[in-house]
Amino acid sequence: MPEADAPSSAEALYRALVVGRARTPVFAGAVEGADGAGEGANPLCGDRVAVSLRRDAEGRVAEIRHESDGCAICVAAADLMAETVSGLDAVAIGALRSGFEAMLRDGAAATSAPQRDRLGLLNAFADLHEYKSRRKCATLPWSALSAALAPDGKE
Amino acid sequence: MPEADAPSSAEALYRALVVGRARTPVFAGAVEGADGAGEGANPLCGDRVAVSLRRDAEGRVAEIRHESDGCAICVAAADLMAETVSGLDAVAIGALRSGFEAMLRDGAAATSAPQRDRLGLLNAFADLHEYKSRRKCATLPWSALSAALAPDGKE
Amino acid sequence: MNAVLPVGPDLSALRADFPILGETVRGKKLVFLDSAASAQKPVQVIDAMSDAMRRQYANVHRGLHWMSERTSDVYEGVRDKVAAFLGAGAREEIVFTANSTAAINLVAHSFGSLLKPDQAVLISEMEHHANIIPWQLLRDRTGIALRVARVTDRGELDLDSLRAELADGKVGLVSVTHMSNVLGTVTPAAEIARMAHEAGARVMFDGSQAAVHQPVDVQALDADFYVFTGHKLYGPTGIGVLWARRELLEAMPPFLGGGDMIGTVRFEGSTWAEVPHKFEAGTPAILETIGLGAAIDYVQRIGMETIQAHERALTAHALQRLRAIEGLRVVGEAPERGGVISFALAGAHAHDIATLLDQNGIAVRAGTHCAEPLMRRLGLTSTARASFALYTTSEEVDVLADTLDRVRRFLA
Amino acid sequence: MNAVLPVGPDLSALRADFPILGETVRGKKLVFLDSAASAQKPVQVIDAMSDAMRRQYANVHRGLHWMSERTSDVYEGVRDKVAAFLGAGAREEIVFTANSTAAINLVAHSFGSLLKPDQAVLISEMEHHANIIPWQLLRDRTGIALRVARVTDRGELDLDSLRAELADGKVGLVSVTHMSNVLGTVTPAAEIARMAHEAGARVMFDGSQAAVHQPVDVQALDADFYVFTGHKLYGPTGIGVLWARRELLEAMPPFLGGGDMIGTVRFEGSTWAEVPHKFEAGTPAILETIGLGAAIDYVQRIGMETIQAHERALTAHALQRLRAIEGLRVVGEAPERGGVISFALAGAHAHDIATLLDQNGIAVRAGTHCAEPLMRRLGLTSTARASFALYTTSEEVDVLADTLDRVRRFLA
Ligand SMILES: Cc1ncc(COP(=O)(O)O)c(C=O)c1O
Ligand SMILES: Cc1ncc(COP(=O)(O)O)c(C=O)c1O
Repeated sequence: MPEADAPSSAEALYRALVVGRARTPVFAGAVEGADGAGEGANPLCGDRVAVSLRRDAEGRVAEIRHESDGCAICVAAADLMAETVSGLDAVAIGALRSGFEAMLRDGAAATSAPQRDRLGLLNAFADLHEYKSRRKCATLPWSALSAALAPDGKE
Repeated sequence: MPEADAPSSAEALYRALVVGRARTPVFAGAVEGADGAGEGANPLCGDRVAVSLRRDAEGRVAEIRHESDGCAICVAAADLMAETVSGLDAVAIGALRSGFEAMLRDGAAATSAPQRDRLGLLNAFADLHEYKSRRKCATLPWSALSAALAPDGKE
Repeated sequence: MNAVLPVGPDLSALRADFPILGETVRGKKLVFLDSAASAQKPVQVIDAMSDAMRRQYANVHRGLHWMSERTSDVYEGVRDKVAAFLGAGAREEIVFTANSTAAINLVAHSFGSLLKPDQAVLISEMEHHANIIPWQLLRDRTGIALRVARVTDRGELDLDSLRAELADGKVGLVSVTHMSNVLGTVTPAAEIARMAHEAGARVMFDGSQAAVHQPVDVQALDADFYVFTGHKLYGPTGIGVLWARRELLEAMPPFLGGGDMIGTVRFEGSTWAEVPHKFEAGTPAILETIGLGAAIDYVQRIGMETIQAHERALTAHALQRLRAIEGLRVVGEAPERGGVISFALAGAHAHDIATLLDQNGIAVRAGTHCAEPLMRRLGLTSTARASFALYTTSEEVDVLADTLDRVRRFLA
Repeated sequence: MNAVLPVGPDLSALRADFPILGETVRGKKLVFLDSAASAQKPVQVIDAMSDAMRRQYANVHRGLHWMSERTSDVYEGVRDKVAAFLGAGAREEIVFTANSTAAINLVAHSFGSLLKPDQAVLISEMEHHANIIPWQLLRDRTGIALRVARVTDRGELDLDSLRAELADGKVGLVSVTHMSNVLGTVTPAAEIARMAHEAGARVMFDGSQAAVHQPVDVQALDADFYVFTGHKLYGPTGIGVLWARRELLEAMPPFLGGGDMIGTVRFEGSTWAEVPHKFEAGTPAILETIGLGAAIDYVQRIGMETIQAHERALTAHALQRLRAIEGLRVVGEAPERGGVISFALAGAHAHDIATLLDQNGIAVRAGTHCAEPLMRRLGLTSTARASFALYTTSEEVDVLADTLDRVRRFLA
C-alpha cells in the first residue's frame, strides 16, 4: 500500500508485515505428531487460536504451527509469535511473552533497546499500546502457546 | 405571638386563627345521632380526620363535628370547615370545596373578590398555595366531609 | 466519488449544541457514528443537570421544604413530558427505570410472575440481549416456555413464523424490538400488536432504538408495554422508561422493594403505593430524569418527524455510498429501516475495520452488538455498524465511505 | 443564647465548592439540613459530569474506538476508587447499581435464591424500608422466615435480641444498618459480623448513611456485603454500590439479564460474564459513575476522619442546643452516633415544624423517614430530622435552634 494512500499516518500498527502475515500466514496449520497443543479463545469477539508444537530433546520448540480464526492483529500475532519462538525453550518464551506484554501495556518508548532487539519481529505491534481494546487480540496466541507448553494443556 | 418574635414575615399561613383552632378546636367531637359520617386519612403523614353530621329536612348541615389527629393545618382546616359549612346543603358545600381547592392551587391573587367573600374564614389558608406538599393537610377534612355526605359513606 | 444526495432537512446548525462534536480524536476531527450505542448530549441536557445541582436540588417526594418541593415538581413534570412523548393515556403509566434493560427485567419479573407455567413468551431472533436474557431467566425460574419467531434472510421479522408461534394461544406475551439495533429494521408494530391480541397475548415493544429515530404513539400501536432508554435519546445514562397500560401496572406485583413504593410498612406485611410509584423503589434518578426531560424538550422542539426525515435521507445516502464499495455487503435489506447500518467487508475483520476507521477519527461499533443469536442466524461472527443521529451529516457519511474504501484496499 | 462550641476541623472554606449553598429560599439564606435524604454536590462532581458530556463520552466496554476506550477507562477507574474507599480486597468485588435500594434487592434476589426455605433473614427494627421490603418480598416468594432484632429504648440495636434470633443457627443472612437514618445510631458492625459468623450466617450492612459520615473498611468489619448510595455521598443520583466478597458474587446467580453481563447467548441457555459484570446488565450509569468517582476523590482529599470529626463536633453542639429548647425531645440516645438528629416538640406536629422552618429557609425533613416500623417501635407517628454534612456549620445549627425556639413559642 503506497504511503499516499494510507488511511492515516498512524498506519504503523497495520504495517505491511501485519497485513501480509494476516493475509498469508507462514506458520498456519498443525504439527504432525505434536507433543503439545493448546487453544485460546476470546468470547467477546469470537477470535480463536489453536497452537500445536513439537519440542527437541532440550525442550526447545522445534516445530510450531497455529490455526487462527480472527482479526488481522490476532492472525499476524500468532504467525509472528510462531516465527519468533522457534528454537526457544519455555523459560525464554516466558521472558519473551512478558516483554511483549510490557511493550503493549507501556508502549515502545518504555521498552529498552536490548528488549526491543529481543522482541524482533514482534515490535510490529508496538503501536497497539494506543489501542487498548485490541491488545488482547495480540496476546491471545500467547495464551494458546502457554497452554500448548503446559503439561496438562491448560494455561 | 408578637410580630417581632415571628419566625418570618410570611407567618400569615400560621396566623393566630389557624394556631388557635388547632390548639383548641371549636367543633371537636362527634355528633350524637348523626345521619352521616365519614373518614379521611393520609397514609404519608398519618393525619386522620373523622367527620360526623346531622342534616335538617332541607338537607342542610344542622350539626357537624370532627375528630382530627394531625398537624395544625389539618386540625384547623377541619374546624374552620365545620364552622363554614354549617347551614349549607351538599351543592353549596361542593361549590365551597371547589373554591377552596382552587384557592390552594392558584393562590389568593387568582381568587375573585366574591369568591374570597364566600370562603370567609377559609381564607386563612390562602398562603398554603406556596406550600404545595402541605395542601393535602387542608383538603383531607373535605374528603372526610364528602364521605359523610355520600349515601354509602365513601367519597 | 460522491453519490447524489437525497435531500433531507438541514439540521447541521444543531451540531453547535453538541460540544463533543468539535473534539479531535487521534489528531482527526471526531466523526461519531456510534450513536446507536449511546448518543451524544446537547448543552441543553448538560445545563439542565448542572443547573439542578447548582441551584435547585434535594431528594424528592416526601420533603416538605422548598428545595424538595420544587425538585419534586420538576421530576414529576418529566413524567408528563414522557407521557406526551409516547402518546400515553395517562402520566401514571410512565415508570422510570435505570435503562431499557431494567425496564424489561421489571416486566419479566412482575408481569412474568402472573404467567402460568404452561404459557409462553414469544420473542424474535432479532432481539438485543436485553430482550432475551430476562426471558431466559424467567423461564428458568418459573418453567414458562420461551419461543422465538424467525427473521427472514432480508432481515425482517418473519410474520408467518410469528403467527405460527401464536397459533396455539399459549403465548402470554410477545416481546419484540420496534427497531433492530443491528440491521436498522423497523418492525410492523401495529400489525404485531394486532396479531398478538388476536391470539390473546399482551405485547411489549423494545423501543430503545425506535423511540430515538421516529415518532412513537403507544396508543396508535395498541401496545401493552413499551420501553426506551434515556442515553440513546440524547439524555443521560442511568434513566430509562417503561410505559404500560394502567390496568396492567395495577395488576402487577411490585418488583424492587424499598422507600417510596410503599403504602404502609409492617413486618408482617406491607402495602404498596399507587402506580407508578409502586414500581419506583428508592431514591429515583432525579438528576437523570431532569436530564431526560431536557432531552425530550430538545427533540420535541426539532420534531421527531423532522429527525426521522433527516435520518432517512442520510441512510439512503449512506446505503448508496456503502453499496458502491467493492466487497462491502450491507447486512439487512428491510425497506422499513432507521439510521443504523451493519456491514461486512470481504477479507476484512470488523474489528480491524473499526480500528482503522478509529485511526481516522471515525467511531463505529464492531462485534456482535449484543445480539449474538441474530449474528448466528445470519451466519456472521461480527459486523461493523455505523449509526446516525440528528447531528450526523452527509459529509460524515462521505468521510466514512471514502475511508472505508481505502481501508478495503489496504487490507485486501 | 449560644452554647459552648465543641471544636472540630474548620471546613467552612469548602462551602464555596457547593454553589447551591449560596441560594436563597423564601427570601432567606438556604440552611440545608436535609443531607441525610440527599447531599448537595460540589462543583468537582458537577464539572466531572459536564466535562464527560462535553468532551469524552461514549458507551463503555465493547467499543473499539477512542471515545469508548477512554470512557471505559474512566468508568472502570472508578471501580478502583470505590474499592479503595471501602477497603475492598479486589476491584472485582465492586458492583455498580442504581442506588442502595437496587443493591439490597440484588442481594435479596440473588443471594436470597441460595437460601433454603427453612432458613431466615435477620434484620432489625431500625431499618430503612429499603432493608425491609426486599426481604418481605423474598419471604413471600420463597418461604424463608424474616426475623427482626429489637431496638432498645435508647435507640440502639439490642445485641441480646440479635443473639437470641441467631441462636438456632437457622439465620442465613443478617442484614442491618450501619447507621440509622432516623436516630443517627451507629451500630457495632464488627461485633455484629462476629456474632453472625459464629452463628453460621453471612452479614450485610446498609451503609447508606455510615459511608457518608465515617471511614469504612469492609475487611476490618469482616462484612460479607456492604451497600451505599452515591447521592448521599455528594455524588449524583442513579448510582449505588454493592460490595460483596468475591466468592459470594461468584456463587450467586445473576439478577438482571441483558447486555454486558453475558458470556455467550443462545436461546437454549446462556453463560454469564465474570464478576462483577455478571451483575451489571445493560448500559451502566456511566456519567453517574464518573460523578461518583469525583465525589469519592473529593471526600478522600478531605479525609473521612476529618469529615467525621467535623460532624461529631457539630452533632455535639446541636444536641446541646436542641436539648436546651423547652419541650424538645431528641429521639435516640445512642452514644455512638453520626450527624443525624431526630426530634419531637411537645404540642407541635413535625410537619408544622418543617413548614415553619422552611419559611425561614431551613430545610429539615419531617415524617417517618422511610422507617415506619422504627417509628411504631418508638411510639411516634413522625419526627422532624436535621442532618449534617461536611458543609454544615455550627452557625447553621444555631439558626436552627434559635428558630425552633421561636416556632415552639409560636405554636405553644
Ligand atoms: C439507611 C438507609 N438505607 C437505605 C436508603 C436508601 O437509599 P436509596 O434511596 O438511595 O436507595 C437510605 C436513604 O434513603 C437510608 O438512609
Ligand atoms: C434494541 C435495544 N434494546 C435494548 C438495549 C439496551 O439498552 P440499555 O443498555 O440502555 O438498557 C439496546 C441498547 O443497548 C438496544 O439497542
